[in-house]
Amino acid sequence: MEFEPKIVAFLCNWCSYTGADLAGTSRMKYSPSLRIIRVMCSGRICPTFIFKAFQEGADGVLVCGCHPGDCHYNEGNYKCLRRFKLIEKYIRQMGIEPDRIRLAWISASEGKLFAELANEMTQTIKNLGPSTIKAQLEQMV
Amino acid sequence: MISRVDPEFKQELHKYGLREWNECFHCGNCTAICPLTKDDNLFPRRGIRLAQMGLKKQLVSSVDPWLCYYCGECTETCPRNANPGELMMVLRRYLTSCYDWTGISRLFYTRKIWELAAIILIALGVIISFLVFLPPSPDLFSKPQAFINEQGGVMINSLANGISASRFVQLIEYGDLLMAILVAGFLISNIFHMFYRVILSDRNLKFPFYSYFTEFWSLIYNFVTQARFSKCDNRTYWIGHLLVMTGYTIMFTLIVAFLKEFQIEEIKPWYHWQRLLGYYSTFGILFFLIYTFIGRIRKTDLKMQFSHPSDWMFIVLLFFTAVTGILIHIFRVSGLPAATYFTYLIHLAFLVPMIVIEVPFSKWSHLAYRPFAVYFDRLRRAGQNRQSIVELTPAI
Amino acid sequence: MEEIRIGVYICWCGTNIAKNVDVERVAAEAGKLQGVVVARDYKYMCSDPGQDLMVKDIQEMNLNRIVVAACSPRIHEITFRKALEKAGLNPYLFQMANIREQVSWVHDDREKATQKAIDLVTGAVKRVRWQEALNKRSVKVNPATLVIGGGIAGLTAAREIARTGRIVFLVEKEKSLGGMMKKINRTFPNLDEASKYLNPIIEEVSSHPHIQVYLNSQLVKLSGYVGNFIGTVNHKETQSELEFGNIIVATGLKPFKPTPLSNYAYKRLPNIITSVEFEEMLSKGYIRLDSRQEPKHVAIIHCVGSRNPDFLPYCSRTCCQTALKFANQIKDLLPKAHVYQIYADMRSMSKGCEEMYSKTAKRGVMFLMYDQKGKLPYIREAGKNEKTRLVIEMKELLSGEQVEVTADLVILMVGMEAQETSKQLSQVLGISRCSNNFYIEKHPKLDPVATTTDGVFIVGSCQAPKEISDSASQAKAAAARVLAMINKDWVEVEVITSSVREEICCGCQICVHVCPYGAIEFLKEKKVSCVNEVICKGCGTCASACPTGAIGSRHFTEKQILAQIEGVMLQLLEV
Amino acid sequence: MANQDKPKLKMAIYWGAGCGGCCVSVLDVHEKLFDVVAVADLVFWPIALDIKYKDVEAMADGFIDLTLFNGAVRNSENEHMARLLRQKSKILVAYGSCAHLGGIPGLANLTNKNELFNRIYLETESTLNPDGIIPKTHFNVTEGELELPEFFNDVRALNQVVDVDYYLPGCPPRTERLIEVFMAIVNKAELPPNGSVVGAWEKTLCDECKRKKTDNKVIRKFYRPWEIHDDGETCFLEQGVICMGPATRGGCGYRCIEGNAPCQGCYGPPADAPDPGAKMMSAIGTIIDSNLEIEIEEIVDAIVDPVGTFYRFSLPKAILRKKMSVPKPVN
Repeated sequence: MEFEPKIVAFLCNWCSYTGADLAGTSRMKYSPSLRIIRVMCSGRICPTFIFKAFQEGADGVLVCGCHPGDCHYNEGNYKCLRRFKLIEKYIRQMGIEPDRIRLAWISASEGKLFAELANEMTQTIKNLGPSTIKAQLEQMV
Repeated sequence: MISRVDPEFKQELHKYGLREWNECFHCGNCTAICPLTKDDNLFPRRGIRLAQMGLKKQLVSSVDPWLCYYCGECTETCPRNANPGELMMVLRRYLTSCYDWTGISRLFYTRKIWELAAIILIALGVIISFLVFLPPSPDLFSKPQAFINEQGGVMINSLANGISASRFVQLIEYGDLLMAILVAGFLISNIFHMFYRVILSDRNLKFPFYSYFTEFWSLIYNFVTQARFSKCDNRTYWIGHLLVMTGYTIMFTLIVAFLKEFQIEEIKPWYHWQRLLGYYSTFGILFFLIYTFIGRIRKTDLKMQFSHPSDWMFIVLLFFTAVTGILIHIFRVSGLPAATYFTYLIHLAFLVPMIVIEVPFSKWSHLAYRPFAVYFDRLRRAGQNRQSIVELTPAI
Repeated sequence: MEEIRIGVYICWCGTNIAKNVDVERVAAEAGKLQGVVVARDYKYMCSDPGQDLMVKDIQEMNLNRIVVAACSPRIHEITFRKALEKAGLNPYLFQMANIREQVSWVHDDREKATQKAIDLVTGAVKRVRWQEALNKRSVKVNPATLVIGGGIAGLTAAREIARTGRIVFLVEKEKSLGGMMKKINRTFPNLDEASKYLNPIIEEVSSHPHIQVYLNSQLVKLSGYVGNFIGTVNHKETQSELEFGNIIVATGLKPFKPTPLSNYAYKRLPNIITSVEFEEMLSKGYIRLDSRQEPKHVAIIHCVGSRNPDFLPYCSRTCCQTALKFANQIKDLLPKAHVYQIYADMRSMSKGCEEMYSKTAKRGVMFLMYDQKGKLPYIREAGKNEKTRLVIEMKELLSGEQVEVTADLVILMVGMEAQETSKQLSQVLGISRCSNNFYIEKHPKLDPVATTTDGVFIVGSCQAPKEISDSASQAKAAAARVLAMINKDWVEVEVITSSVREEICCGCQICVHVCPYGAIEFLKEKKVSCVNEVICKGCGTCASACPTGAIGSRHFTEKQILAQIEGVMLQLLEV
Repeated sequence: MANQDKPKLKMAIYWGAGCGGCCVSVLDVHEKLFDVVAVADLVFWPIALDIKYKDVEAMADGFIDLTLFNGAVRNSENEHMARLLRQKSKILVAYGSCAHLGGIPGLANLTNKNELFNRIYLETESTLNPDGIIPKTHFNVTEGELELPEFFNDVRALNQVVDVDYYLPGCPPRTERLIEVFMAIVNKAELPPNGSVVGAWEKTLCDECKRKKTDNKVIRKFYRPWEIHDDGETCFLEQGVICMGPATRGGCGYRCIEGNAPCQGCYGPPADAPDPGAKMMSAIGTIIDSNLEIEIEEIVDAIVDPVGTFYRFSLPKAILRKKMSVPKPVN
């Protein structure tokens, strides 16, 4: 059986989650790899969530927020972007492929884009192969 | 030279009977329902569009209106009551006048009084010439039995004063020939004009020369069978049309080419070929006339809802020609020489204008244009350049 | 601590979910999870019997946490929360797993979809354990209303509200009231004079004792929350501070400037004008060329800027009807003139407009369709000996012919775009904009005048281009919403807010600037930060920015989210 | 001072993988050591007393009342002693950053045993090791087989090996805190629940920090401490220097700040932090003053070593507690 990645996706309630809903109502088919977790704003997304997802075995982590300038809370998405850049750097230092995390802007109207993003990210992760982070962490000594 | 749209063209078409021209918003239902249109030649829609835009050049070079036999299904289907079938009819009238280089056709179509005047004039001319060259024998009333042959019928060729039977037929034949030459001259030149507009003037059109010959059979075939017409859903009309066409043609041929054999003194038994053909023609023409009269008056059939004066003119003339023809036959068989003579005179007074006016300049000419349109269409098809039509498809 | 007793309900949504997800298996798997007392599947959980089933279970089995796996929480979260309340349980002890929009509708592989549904349910079950009861809070509603924009939508809303005796502040950025409608000569489809409708409303609003009109003014700052807003309005050099309970945004739109579309030669060749300029001309009662002659050929080009991916990708919605109206007006004033409608798609919607289209066609107007995806019509100067001065070259799509259209006057039906100030105002108000810069409604179908910010309503063309009647309907709808809230006198405010644990807060003050609403204040005496929970909108950014963990984001706590992550990752797919 | 009749507290101090500073911090009680000795018997303290492991092994379980375990668990010896002392002690305290969070040795989790051995025994410029000898656990000499402790791949905090009763953070813990905790135990005060951090405040360092703080926490550029002219008064963060103070428990007496150095985080994160560095990383990321992706990247680039910055003392206790080795692609 082909490797089916598990990607934990954090979606802001207003744009991205609604965009994902739109992909649903529009019956757009995409890879079943995503496990969506709703937060009110991408500004709520804390590095801990991303690290935790990897610890629990996620093959990738997707973070989605409103497009720059369109944040429901004015600029939570910028705060997310700033953190994300730092997290990217940290992840790289920790020997994790930076392609395993991705930040994308999805508006409420971009159902199609969301479906495409899901497929694209899934393909990226498939190319990287399954994450060994969980196994490595469980291996003490 | 790029064509310009012409907003005034619609006024011109109005004269040819155009009623509705702008209701169409090009849904394409008409073309979809039409049993005759083909994938790469989409009528009636394209014709409607060209008419709406006033693209005369494209219209005149298109044979589409002739390919339509007006079954009326498009009109019935049209969601906007744009009456595409009738528009095709109007375009046929328009094209007829375009093909006619003399301008007479245009005059007749657009100004009814001229047509009427021409008919009356020709009728008078016929009556006068007949009375001058073939005056009635004074014995017609005093000694009617002198004109009766052994079968008891009127000797039709002996009714003129002092003119032998053979001379009578010959004079009539001269008249026939004169008429035939005149009519054929106009008609053939018009067809050539049509050929020029449809085929020759299209510089981009290229097809192998042999196509002229290989496609020629279609002209004959369509002329004889009206096969395309049979594809329309209402078969009765096709049969009626086929009857009148064959009847008319037979009669025409008999009169023009075989007058000597046809118009003889002797009355043949009813089963004689000559009489049978006559009966067939009469039946065909009458069937069509009755069908058409009823249709045009009751307006139940879509295609007969709107009658242009030229439509009436044709069937009225045909009607009187037919009725007088029948009367001649009855009077002859009944042995009434005077009635025969004068009915014959009236018959000619209807027949001649009908042929002279209708054949090259008006409604009748479709008998020639239609098969030629099919022929030209096949020639165009034989060419590769179908660009403008292919490009039309995305909009549908 | 009380024992956690979780009830899990898997909805079939008829066949919507059940078709692609083995709901029975999901329920069975959920039943095995820690703390789950009951796990059921049911045909329609949102139906009354579905809710009753849940209510009964809560009461009979002493459930204290509920998970429903069904559609998007954006659709039915409130429904189920109400059911929990009915059963006497705090509505926030509830979590939804979205197995329709995120699973059954987007995945075909039933096995994988079921697996994913199980994961999402597991996530929700793990999360709900940590969820806490939150208490609803309500605040008094200030009965005054702020209306932004003095066009037909704003005027109508202001008038509706003021007529009930409530105070309205009407802020208009221009020097007079009337907005776009004031520029319109006659309305479609009946060609009535727009001023006949508009002037009495302006009159009433201007003189109404309960309406304070601020011309040349703009809202520059807003604080507070639904029911209790405080806004700063700039007018010329002075500033006013206003207090109000609700806001109706009616800022409208502006016409697109066709200069970038060089093929239309706007401002380059004479007698090429926009639809707005033509309205002005009509208002003066004549149709004239620069030379003061009357045009014999008038071409109306549609979709100028609209439905053009490079400019306004959307349909501006009113131009087709306006163009048809123009054709009729031209025919009325100049019966002999030839009118050409050069359109891309005829979209004459709305009551009476299809009839107007038919009528216009009957009046001899020529309709020519151009190819919006290909080369757009191109306007050039005609040769010297031509009858007209302009020639439009175009490919006519319905005939497939390349044609030329002669014209003396060309009217460009310019698209309508969002106001330039829409971004600035959206930030002041805290509402979102769509990709075309128009404001986004709370729900496109079911809540079209509200926004996601409570107490802020959008009406008229600031939401998308609209005709007058639609703007008026929306204005009245929003007025009804506002009046209902004023009459109720109080309003429930967001309970999902942040809060500071003072015993942890170290007073570093990182959070103060992080808050987009200024809801966090540093208390100098206590040396801790404090969240004003009525201003807080619950984005949770501060909770993530707080380095000590003193700030918590209610209903989206770290524990809850981490538990959910753990849950969705609990069962690894077999490789 | 202490009552001689009372049975004395039996106390042990052990030094795992660490620098020894913690043991020194115990000695830093100076003359108060006498008070300690008055109430406690030191039954095991390798740095000061010659008591062998086997003596400890011989003790009854729970014989030791209080063990201060400093240093991380780096090798099998550390692990053995951690388990042994856990068994023999009533109260086991993870003493100092290394035992608490892994400490500075924990940064070795950015590498692994092989890489370390290669570097230390083979690659360093000063190494002369022509035979390429690296440590082995078993080695035969003429006298018999020698056994050395096994060097582990990962560094672990004490509680990743055995259950820990209390944590006393710091690098090293502030001596005053030690005495407070010690006296509390001696006086049989009510002890906090097991697993608590003791000898440190609930609140983080900013609470006691004397530097001037405002809400002006926006960062355009990050500086290393030597890159700025510190006025000695303004909050380090407001000067663009990353100071772990907001995310580090107080109790240390802000010694670094007093020495004009930003906090490095040795006292560890406050309660409820699932990851010791993530909170600060999140806070620092949030206050970067730019909305442009490229600009943000530039600003972030100035943080040369995020792991060393945010997890200097706590990497083994991070969620991602070690550097991942990425398997080489098969092709």
